[in-house]
Amino acid sequence: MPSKQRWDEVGLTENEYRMIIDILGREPNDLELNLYGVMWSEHCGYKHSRAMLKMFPTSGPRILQGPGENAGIVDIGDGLAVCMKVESHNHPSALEPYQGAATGMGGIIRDIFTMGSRPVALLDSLKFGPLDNPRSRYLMDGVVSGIAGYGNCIGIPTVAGEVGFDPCYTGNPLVNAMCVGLIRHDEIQRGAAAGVGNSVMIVGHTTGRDGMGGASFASVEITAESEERRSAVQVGDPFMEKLLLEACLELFKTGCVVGIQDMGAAGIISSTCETAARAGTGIELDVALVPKRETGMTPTQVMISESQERMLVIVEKGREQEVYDIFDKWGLHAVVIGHVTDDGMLRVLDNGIKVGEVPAKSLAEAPVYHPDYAKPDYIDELAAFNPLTLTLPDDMNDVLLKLLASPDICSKRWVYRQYDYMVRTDTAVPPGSGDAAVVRIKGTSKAIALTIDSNGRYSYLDPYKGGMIAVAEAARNIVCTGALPIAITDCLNFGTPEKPDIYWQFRESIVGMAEACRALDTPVISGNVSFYNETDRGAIYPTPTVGMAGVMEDVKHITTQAFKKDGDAIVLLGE
Amino acid sequence: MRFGVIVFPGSNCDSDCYHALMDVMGQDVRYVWHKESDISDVDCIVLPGGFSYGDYLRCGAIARFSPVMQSVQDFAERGKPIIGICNGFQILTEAGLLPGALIRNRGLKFICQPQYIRVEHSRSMFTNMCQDGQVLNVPIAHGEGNYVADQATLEKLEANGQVIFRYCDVQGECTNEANPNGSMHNIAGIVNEAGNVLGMMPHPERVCDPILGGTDGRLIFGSIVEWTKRRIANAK
Amino acid sequence: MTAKINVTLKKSIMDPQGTAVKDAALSMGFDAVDDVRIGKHIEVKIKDGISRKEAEKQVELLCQKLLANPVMENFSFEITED
Amino acid sequence: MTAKINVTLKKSIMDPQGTAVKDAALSMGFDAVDDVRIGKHIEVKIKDGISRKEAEKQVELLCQKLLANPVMENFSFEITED
Ligand SMILES: Nc1ncnc2c1ncn2[C@@H]1O[C@H](COP(=O)(O)OP(=O)(O)O)[C@@H](O)[C@H]1O
Repeated sequence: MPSKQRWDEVGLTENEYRMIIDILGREPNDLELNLYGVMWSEHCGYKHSRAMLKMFPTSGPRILQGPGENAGIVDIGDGLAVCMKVESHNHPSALEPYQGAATGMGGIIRDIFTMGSRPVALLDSLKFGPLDNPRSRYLMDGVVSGIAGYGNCIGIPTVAGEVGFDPCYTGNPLVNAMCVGLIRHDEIQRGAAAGVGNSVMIVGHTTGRDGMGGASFASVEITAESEERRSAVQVGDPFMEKLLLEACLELFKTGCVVGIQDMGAAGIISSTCETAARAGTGIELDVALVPKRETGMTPTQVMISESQERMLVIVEKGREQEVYDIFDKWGLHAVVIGHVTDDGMLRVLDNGIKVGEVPAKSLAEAPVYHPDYAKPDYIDELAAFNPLTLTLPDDMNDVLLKLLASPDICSKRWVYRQYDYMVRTDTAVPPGSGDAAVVRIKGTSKAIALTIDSNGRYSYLDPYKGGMIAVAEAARNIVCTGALPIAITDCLNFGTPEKPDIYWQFRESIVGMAEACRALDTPVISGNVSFYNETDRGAIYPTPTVGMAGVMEDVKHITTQAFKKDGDAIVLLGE
Repeated sequence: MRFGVIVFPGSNCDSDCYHALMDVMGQDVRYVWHKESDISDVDCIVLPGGFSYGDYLRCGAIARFSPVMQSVQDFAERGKPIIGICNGFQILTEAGLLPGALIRNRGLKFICQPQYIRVEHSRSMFTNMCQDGQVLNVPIAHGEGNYVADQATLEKLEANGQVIFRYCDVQGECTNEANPNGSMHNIAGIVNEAGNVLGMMPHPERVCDPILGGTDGRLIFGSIVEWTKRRIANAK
Repeated sequence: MTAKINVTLKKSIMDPQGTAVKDAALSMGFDAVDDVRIGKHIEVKIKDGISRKEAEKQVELLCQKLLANPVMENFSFEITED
Repeated sequence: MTAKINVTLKKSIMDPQGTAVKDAALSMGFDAVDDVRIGKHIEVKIKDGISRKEAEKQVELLCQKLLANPVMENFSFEITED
């Protein structure tokens, strides 16, 4: 066996390395090993969560696309559907809050228009440490500006969100972004590389060394120069993405697109192997054909670069000119880098010379783990606490004022005023006016209601009930606007899954959320898992975030929060 | 009459203007791609809001070199109405069609909110349906709407009645507190000397459809329609 | 060759960003700071084969037309071999 | 004294602003332009009575802590009498 470092350097285990040898029938070369390192990372491979995510209800009469694609799609009648997904950008935002949050928005927006859908709304769920800490203030200021900078520029309104504070998020803020799109049933695009011989194209931005962080970078040849050039920070370019969005939506109308996938984490490698795996095909591509913005990039660097604002498009053979024409109109690159094959292999060439070849499916299907779990001790300790032992404060007025002044409860106008929540002129219920935002659909009487909710503290005390509460709160918010809840998307923010305590929180949360989703008939149509949210002070509270959509048949049913008239009765509903 | 809404790369209120004019106001509208040069078929040009060319370097700095801007210049010289909204206002100042410049909001943050503005006079082709001093509610959404100009320019603007809209409170008082971005003289919108080119930071297209909470924007677009009708009638 | 261009706000134009940075610096204890003004530093790489004279001419014009807004900004530049 | 500080993006960091300006310059016919990168030029006026050494120390620290983000930017400065 080779020296231990080989698998370590790309973040894999010895056992995983053996699995690769079994798959290939030989030792992987450096490029191939890097591809596995990236694709079998937790971030891309969902190694520790895939088994548990099966617990979620994901189908129903309204569900047109469940988890597994770039985003989920739910029917809202009359041939229309809502496309949505939520994604985390916690770690990049901890490093560089403005760009971290901005590129998070960019990624989630691409997921939505990749499906053929026009993005119509953004939502954000943010958690920071207490604001008396200057670093927390810096992070919050940067994150909010970054979301504003990207969303406002691209022209998608940020219509709702939440902000919460707790010491557990100090140093590890949560930045969860949700994007919602509208689509007609007959316009849905999928990420599959079908049709042997069809062209594989890369469109949008050039490819650079940016964003090559994490496990895989370690094995890329590091020199003094690459050290200076290397950077885990990606810079968002909302202007480029706006052009890419318009060009892609125009391209879909031509009918020449067979499949499309956005390049998020792990860029070319993930988009090629996933599209091939979905279609049961292979892809052969030449890294020399990829437009680059830096010289001297190695094939491995080209394959795993996370440069933003790029897309992989599979185009019907012979219709490439239609792509060139549309992308040229918008001033964007479009280049053929390879073609679809029938042998199931992902073959990487460099100027025609083969530099790597692995089964596409084996990259896309990382090993599945069932980590150990155990109920943490703190749960029973906290549950044993008797709130009746607390003495009541004397001055309740004082308590009320304190509550109203707390950052968790006070008005969030400082945040949402920085977001253009009105652009597109569909925001019928803006932030600050309702429990959920309401976005009308022009040309119809319909509207959709949108909300995003989480409560880490409840989940910490009881992850099972906390998961249920997150779904139930979202549903109440939707109902209060006059809409019917129809589906959720979720972002599961947790600590390190290899720790039994954390995995127990994760399991319990999912079971609770799944039960609530069944009870409320709101299946899970997409989502994201963010593990390793820990600092040297420990893990964050388990924080499942729920994004929910509801449908309203007639905008005249819109209900807002404010009291309307003198003399109106006030009724308390529920137990 | 027909409106032409220019689409620059990065415009994002183009479809909002189109919708407000076409579906709410019942006007004829077409999009004008930034590379077009023949705009002789339209009676009023709208430069919509957004982030043309990402607003990189300075807001509107790159868009002003778009091919269509030469035709817009000619259009202005012929006295036809041009309305630049938000980014459109920034482009018009960069192009020299309006004096002054728009810099970062004094609070440094992007601001999106409902906003009261006072109509300074109703003699303009953009305000003939309003009353002198009328308070309108027209929302703003910008990061760089802080109007600056040198003293001589400001004096000229004031003396000629070129200031059309000012930020104000609900009573119409143009106080410092009612000024969202630090604009000199609370300026929210100005016209050129000839009076046919308007630049304004607030977004009238966002308050045409009542479901969005107001209809004051109709007064501004309606004024242009009214003025154009009269001009066509006079020509006959 | 590279043209190193500085674009600065005219004195008469207020600089809200500079003021904010000054206030932050003072509150962090940087007591040497009297005032802060923020402008742009633009580096334009010149194509090989262009003469210095031609480069100077183009950069001057580029600054006038695009890189600085004469209503509110001044510019200066130097061209360095690199 | 005045500290003239340039904050530039590290080489590997993409500069969408610079790219947009480069494209605009080329389409306007400035054929000498090969590449454009945009950073910040910050002028910090130093209070009277502060020694050059103290000024240097504070400006260096100010750059590190406030003016440049070390994960994506570099800085350089010079202090001039004015
Ligand atoms: N990060 C954010 N982004 C956008 N809107 C936000 C954000 N945080 C809060 N809001 C908006 O502010 C209003 C109040 O939020 P919140 O205090 O969470 O209300 P509630 O407790 O009633 O759910 C809501 O309309 C919400 O959408």
